[in-house]
Amino acid sequence: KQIVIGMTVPGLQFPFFVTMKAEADAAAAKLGVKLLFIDAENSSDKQMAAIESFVAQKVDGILISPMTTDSLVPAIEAAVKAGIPVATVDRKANTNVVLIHVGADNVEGGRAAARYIVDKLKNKGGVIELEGTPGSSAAVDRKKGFDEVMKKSGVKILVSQTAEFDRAKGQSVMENLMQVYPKFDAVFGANDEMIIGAIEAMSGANIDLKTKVTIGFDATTDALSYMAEGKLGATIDQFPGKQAGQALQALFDKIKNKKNPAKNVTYINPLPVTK
Amino acid sequence: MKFNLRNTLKNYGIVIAFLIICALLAFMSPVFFTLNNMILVIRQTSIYGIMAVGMTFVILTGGIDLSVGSILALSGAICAGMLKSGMPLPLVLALTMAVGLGCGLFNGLVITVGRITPFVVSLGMMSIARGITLIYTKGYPISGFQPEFRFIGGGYVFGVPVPIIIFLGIVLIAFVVLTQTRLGRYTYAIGGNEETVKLSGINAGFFKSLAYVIAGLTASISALISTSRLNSGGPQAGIGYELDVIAAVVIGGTSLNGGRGSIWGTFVGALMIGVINNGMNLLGISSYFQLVVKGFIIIGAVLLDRLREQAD
Amino acid sequence: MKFNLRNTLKNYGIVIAFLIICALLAFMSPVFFTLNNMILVIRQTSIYGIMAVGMTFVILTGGIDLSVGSILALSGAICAGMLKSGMPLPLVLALTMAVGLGCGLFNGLVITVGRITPFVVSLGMMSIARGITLIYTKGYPISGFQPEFRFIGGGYVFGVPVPIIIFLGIVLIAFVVLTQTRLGRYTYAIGGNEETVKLSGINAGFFKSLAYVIAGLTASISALISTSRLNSGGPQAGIGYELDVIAAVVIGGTSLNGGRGSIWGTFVGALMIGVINNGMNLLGISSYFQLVVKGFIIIGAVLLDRLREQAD
Amino acid sequence: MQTLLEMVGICKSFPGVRALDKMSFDLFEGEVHALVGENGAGKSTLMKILSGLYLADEGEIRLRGKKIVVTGIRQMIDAGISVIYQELNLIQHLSVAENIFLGREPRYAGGFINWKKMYADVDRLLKPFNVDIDPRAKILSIGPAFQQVVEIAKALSLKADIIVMDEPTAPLTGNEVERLFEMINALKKSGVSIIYISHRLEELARVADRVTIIRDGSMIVTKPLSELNTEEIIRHMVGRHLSEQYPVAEIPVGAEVLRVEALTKKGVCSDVSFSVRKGEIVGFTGLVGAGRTEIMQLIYGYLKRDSGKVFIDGKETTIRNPRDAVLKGIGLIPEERKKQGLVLGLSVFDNSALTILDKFSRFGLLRMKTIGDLVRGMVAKMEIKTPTIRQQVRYLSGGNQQKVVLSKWFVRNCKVYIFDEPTRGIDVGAKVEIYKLMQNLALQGAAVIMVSSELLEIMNMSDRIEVVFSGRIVKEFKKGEASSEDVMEYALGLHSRAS
Ligand SMILES: Nc1ncnc2c1ncn2[C@@H]1O[C@H](COP(=O)(O)OP(=O)(O)OP(=O)(O)O)[C@@H](O)[C@H]1O
Ligand SMILES: Nc1ncnc2c1ncn2[C@@H]1O[C@H](COP(=O)(O)OP(=O)(O)OP(=O)(O)O)[C@@H](O)[C@H]1O
Ligand SMILES: [Mg+2]
Ligand SMILES: [Mg+2]
Repeated sequence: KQIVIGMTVPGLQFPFFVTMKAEADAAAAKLGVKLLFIDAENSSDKQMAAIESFVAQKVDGILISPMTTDSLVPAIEAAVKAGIPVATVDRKANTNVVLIHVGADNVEGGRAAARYIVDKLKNKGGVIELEGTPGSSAAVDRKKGFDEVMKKSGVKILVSQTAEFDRAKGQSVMENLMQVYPKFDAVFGANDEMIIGAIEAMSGANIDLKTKVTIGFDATTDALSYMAEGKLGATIDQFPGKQAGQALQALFDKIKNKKNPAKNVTYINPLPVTK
Repeated sequence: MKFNLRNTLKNYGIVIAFLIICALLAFMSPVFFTLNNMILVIRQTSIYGIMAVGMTFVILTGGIDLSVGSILALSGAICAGMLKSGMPLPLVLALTMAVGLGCGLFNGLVITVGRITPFVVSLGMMSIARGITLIYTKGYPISGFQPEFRFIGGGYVFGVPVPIIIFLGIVLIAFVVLTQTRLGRYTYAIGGNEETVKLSGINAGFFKSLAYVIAGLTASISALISTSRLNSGGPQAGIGYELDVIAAVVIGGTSLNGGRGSIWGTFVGALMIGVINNGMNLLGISSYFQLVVKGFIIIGAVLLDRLREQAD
Repeated sequence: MKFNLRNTLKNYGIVIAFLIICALLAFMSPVFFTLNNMILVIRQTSIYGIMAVGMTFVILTGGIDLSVGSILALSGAICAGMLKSGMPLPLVLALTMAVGLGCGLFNGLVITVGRITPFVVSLGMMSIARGITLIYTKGYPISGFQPEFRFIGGGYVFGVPVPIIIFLGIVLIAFVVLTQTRLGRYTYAIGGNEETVKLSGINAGFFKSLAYVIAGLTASISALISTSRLNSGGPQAGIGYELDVIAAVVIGGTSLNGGRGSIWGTFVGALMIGVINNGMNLLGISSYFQLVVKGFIIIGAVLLDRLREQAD
Repeated sequence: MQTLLEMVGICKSFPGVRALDKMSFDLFEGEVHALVGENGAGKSTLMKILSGLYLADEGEIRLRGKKIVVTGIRQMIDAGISVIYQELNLIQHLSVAENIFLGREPRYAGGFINWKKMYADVDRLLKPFNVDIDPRAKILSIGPAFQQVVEIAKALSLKADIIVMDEPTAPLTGNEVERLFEMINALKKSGVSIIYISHRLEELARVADRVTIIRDGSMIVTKPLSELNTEEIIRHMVGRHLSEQYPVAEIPVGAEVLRVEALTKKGVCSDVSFSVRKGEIVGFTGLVGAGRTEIMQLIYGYLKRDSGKVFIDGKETTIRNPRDAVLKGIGLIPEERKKQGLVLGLSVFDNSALTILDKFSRFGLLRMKTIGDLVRGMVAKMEIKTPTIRQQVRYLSGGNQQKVVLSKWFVRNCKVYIFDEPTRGIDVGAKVEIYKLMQNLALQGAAVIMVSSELLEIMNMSDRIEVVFSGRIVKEFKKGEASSEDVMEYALGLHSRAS
């Protein structure tokens, strides 16, 4: 009998999760596992419903990247109670019943991005920060890590504004901010979409991109090609595909071979990728 | 006789569309028609459904409330905060509902006293309530509550999940209010012709405001269930819910121009959306395709409703 | 004389509110009132603004179109795909607009022939177009175009950015159409009383459908600008735009019940939203507070508009 | 007699219009006081000030000698004033009973509405009208005449001391009018005072004790009816002498333009056949609900017919919708002006021009000047009282709104004009103008159908009269062939079996 695994992520409107899903699909195909997928459309309630319907369908395992650390705990615990092993990726769920967590810490990623900028600017100058959607955990955590390192450094955050993880908004917000802070030295975008928007804004304003330090987050294909063209400095890679692949493998081993993973928490260290 | 048949189809056309969808799903997925799954669907629907009940009042008056999702987030967050601080449960429940009520009251008063179109006011409130939620929570979800609170979202009474009981109870109350009380009848009347209502010496503004208060209240009740179910209250809760909620009401046959509609329609409309989501998940339709299919089903269901109406 | 004054305030109340907001911002930020920033604001506004023009037609007929954001995404993605495949530019432009037009036509026909409420149809279309976009792009943005295409979003003519020229051109055309052509007059009349229009021997359905076609078309023009400006067409484009676009129209004084409003109102409404977003960036207000401030400004501006109206 | 109500020196201005100018009015206890005047004279405005809907700019209202400071509608309702507004003010999707008791629903102790009592009360209230209206029916499912009956019942149910009736009989036919008069007389006997507004001057003799004539917002004269004759009333109203109420014209009759054969729709009409020739005015009469309006809507393609044929100029034509009808040269002037005739939020100009925009565009742009001249000419001819043609129709007086509906079609050249209750709410002076315009159309070769419940109008203006009873044409009279009694007999269906 074919193994069926349910997978749900916060939202496919973020390329990060698109990549995660695509690579999970590939990994599943390799393992011969059938992957059922439900997009939570950025809602904890919907993600909970997704898990419930996986349980109703009696899937063999569940792979989830939870909306927030707490909101899916009841659903996950219920699934485990129903005898279905659960693996979490990217964001951790605040419970110890999961089979395995493979994640990359967003706070750590934020720190890494900040360190990259501090390093490049030789610990002085000013940075413009583009935050993600207010209140989303990725936005909050990345900002937390970033601000924490910045505060201790000689680099000043000139301004921090939200561009809601959106490329078009990243562009407009950057256009606006550049007027007030024409002497910025670096830009941090809490995801690649926003930093690409900001780069387009800078190109539009005829700013020499080589003079600015830029870093995004997520290592999307687009960001990598911007880096190849020399437009983008770096992006933080959290290896969504690798995360999902490892988690899937652990689920597979458990279901097929009744084997528990060696460690039940694995962190993939988020790293700035440069060209 | 003829009149009755027509009326039946008109009132229940959407029920027929709903049943057809259910039948198709039952045919395609063995899981769909199990008791377990049915209970799941209704429980999942309850959060939207309860808000849709409140929204029905608003839409019946000819208004709209875009802020329900944000009100849900705000009351959920404040509820979570209060629980965490160890406040006694009854007080928490009361204050949470007071938050929703207050937001609704603000909407209602600005709309009626300031005579601003509901779209703008509730759009403003949507932004304001979300902002306050974020400021209050500093962007982080709040969790860690006393276990008794979980009963609201996760408990059972005689084997029936509590959210379902609350949902059905609210539908029932709303039905009685809409058909048997002045508030209900004036709600219809205001949507039909506000001028006439005023000419009859009725304080139309008061009853109109009440609709928004009810919408705010139901949003905070949904917030209680959601917070309890998720065991946390987060700043991201309820984003985009307004559209689903309004959709449930409109699919249920309530006219956006006001004055026409029913709570049963809303009930079926909400269930329809729940069933569609559940069904597509069960069938494992890929999520991109789901969007396409869902769009066609929504249009198709309402079209079916309309065709039956015209058939007569 | 008195009549004129009142009318002026009624028509331009929102302009006054707009000017007050501008004056406050100019006072608070030295950058705000620079030519450069003004051009920026208008350019940023153009994408919403153009869609708001199309939406004005729809709302004037008493309808609503929730699908414009998704239509933008779909036409943008298809545009990007065609560009990438090396199709000649004129053909790409024509086909992109054809996509928007086609989606609008679908909306219009289902609404008029199927007699389904616009909310449901365009909600369905919103989902369908988004789904098709995701399927087409597989979820990833498409980029890498010939440099000439960048002219639409990034070029200048006599120092004026092309998007602004397109935006102003469309506003002007819409103004002429709404005031000087049958289509325009019928658009108002249909929103005022569709039955009367039908009984006057006018093919109301046809003209009503046209409004949705126009909305679809403007969405695809915005898509061209957006795709060109960002140098990529993505599946995530335009999410949630419908709300901003509808807000621009409604803040501009067009009634959601149809039959009343003006393109100038929409123009000012769109600029208002643009200015608010720009101003808050310039002032560097923290993103949580922005939401609260924005909500109050929107309500406040429209309230001011209303108060001036009543002052007379 | 005791003076119950006095309104003294009332002034009210709207933007561009001085609707009332030092208007005075008084009302005795237990009298019926008629208020007459041209369209736009200010009658309805005065009544809206009395009801608390509008606040007067100047002047005072005294009730039983005590000055009252008006704060709003509720206060005036509580003071015992009940108004039947000229515009129907019913809520379409609520039931008859709910409309009647809106704001005063009988309730159980628990606050729930006592439907049983409500329906019973409605039955009791409607009984004197001798009409078959289901208290549970939604308003939109009953015709305009019945809606008016509901309005009247609503006003009566208030048990007010003063009842204002602003053109209560406009949508009614003979039967209901009689009932209404009986009721008015009964009310009068029980001490209720009534203000009665009507453009049907012949009705005054039946009910009124005194008459006040208002012109351009000012009181012209108040006298007992016995001291005035119709001619004088008209002279005071219009400010000039009116020679003839029904103009006569010699119009040559030409070839047949419209022929209808065996038109049938289940439950509405059956086997309706008739024809209209060039230059002819054919009148259709009958009782409320006889089906005249529906017959016309069937011809016009607004309703779907089951069977039957329509010929234009001798050729059979298919008309599937009003657009087809208009293209084939038929124009229908509907009976319900607010619902079907006007776009209330648009201007006089836009409304009047609605039917002709397709004829006046060049390179896609409308020839605004030509259209404007045409409309302005029609506004002048029909004496539509409006500050400018840019005024929203919503703000015109009832009669002037009706004139706009008519002008909309007068400006378009049609082969066949169908007028459904064209002169409803129009003053005597303007009626004459409208009759002349109709005759003018006929003279220019149009075929005219006039549906009307006003028997005198039908008798005097039509070349032929078709009497409709219960969805059938039961009798055709040539001009001068029959007396009004004859026509009434057929309309009541007394001969329907025989024919
Ligand atoms: N709300 C309003 N705004 C602007 N003008 C108004 C308004 N109401 C009435 N008027 C104007 O006041 C004048 C008097 O109108 P009113 O309705 O009192 O006339 P009326 O005597 O009742 O006429 P009719 O016999 O046609 O009903 C008219 O010229 C009308 O256009
Ligand atoms: N007993 C009834 N109950 C409810 N509705 C009725 C009843 N009788 C007639 N009607 C409705 O009343 C309306 C009057 O019919 P119609 O307008 O065709 O008649 P008419 O001869 O033109 O009379 P009028 O125009 O004077 O009302 C129709 O819509 C009809 O369906
Ligand atoms: Mg009047
Ligand atoms: Mg009729």
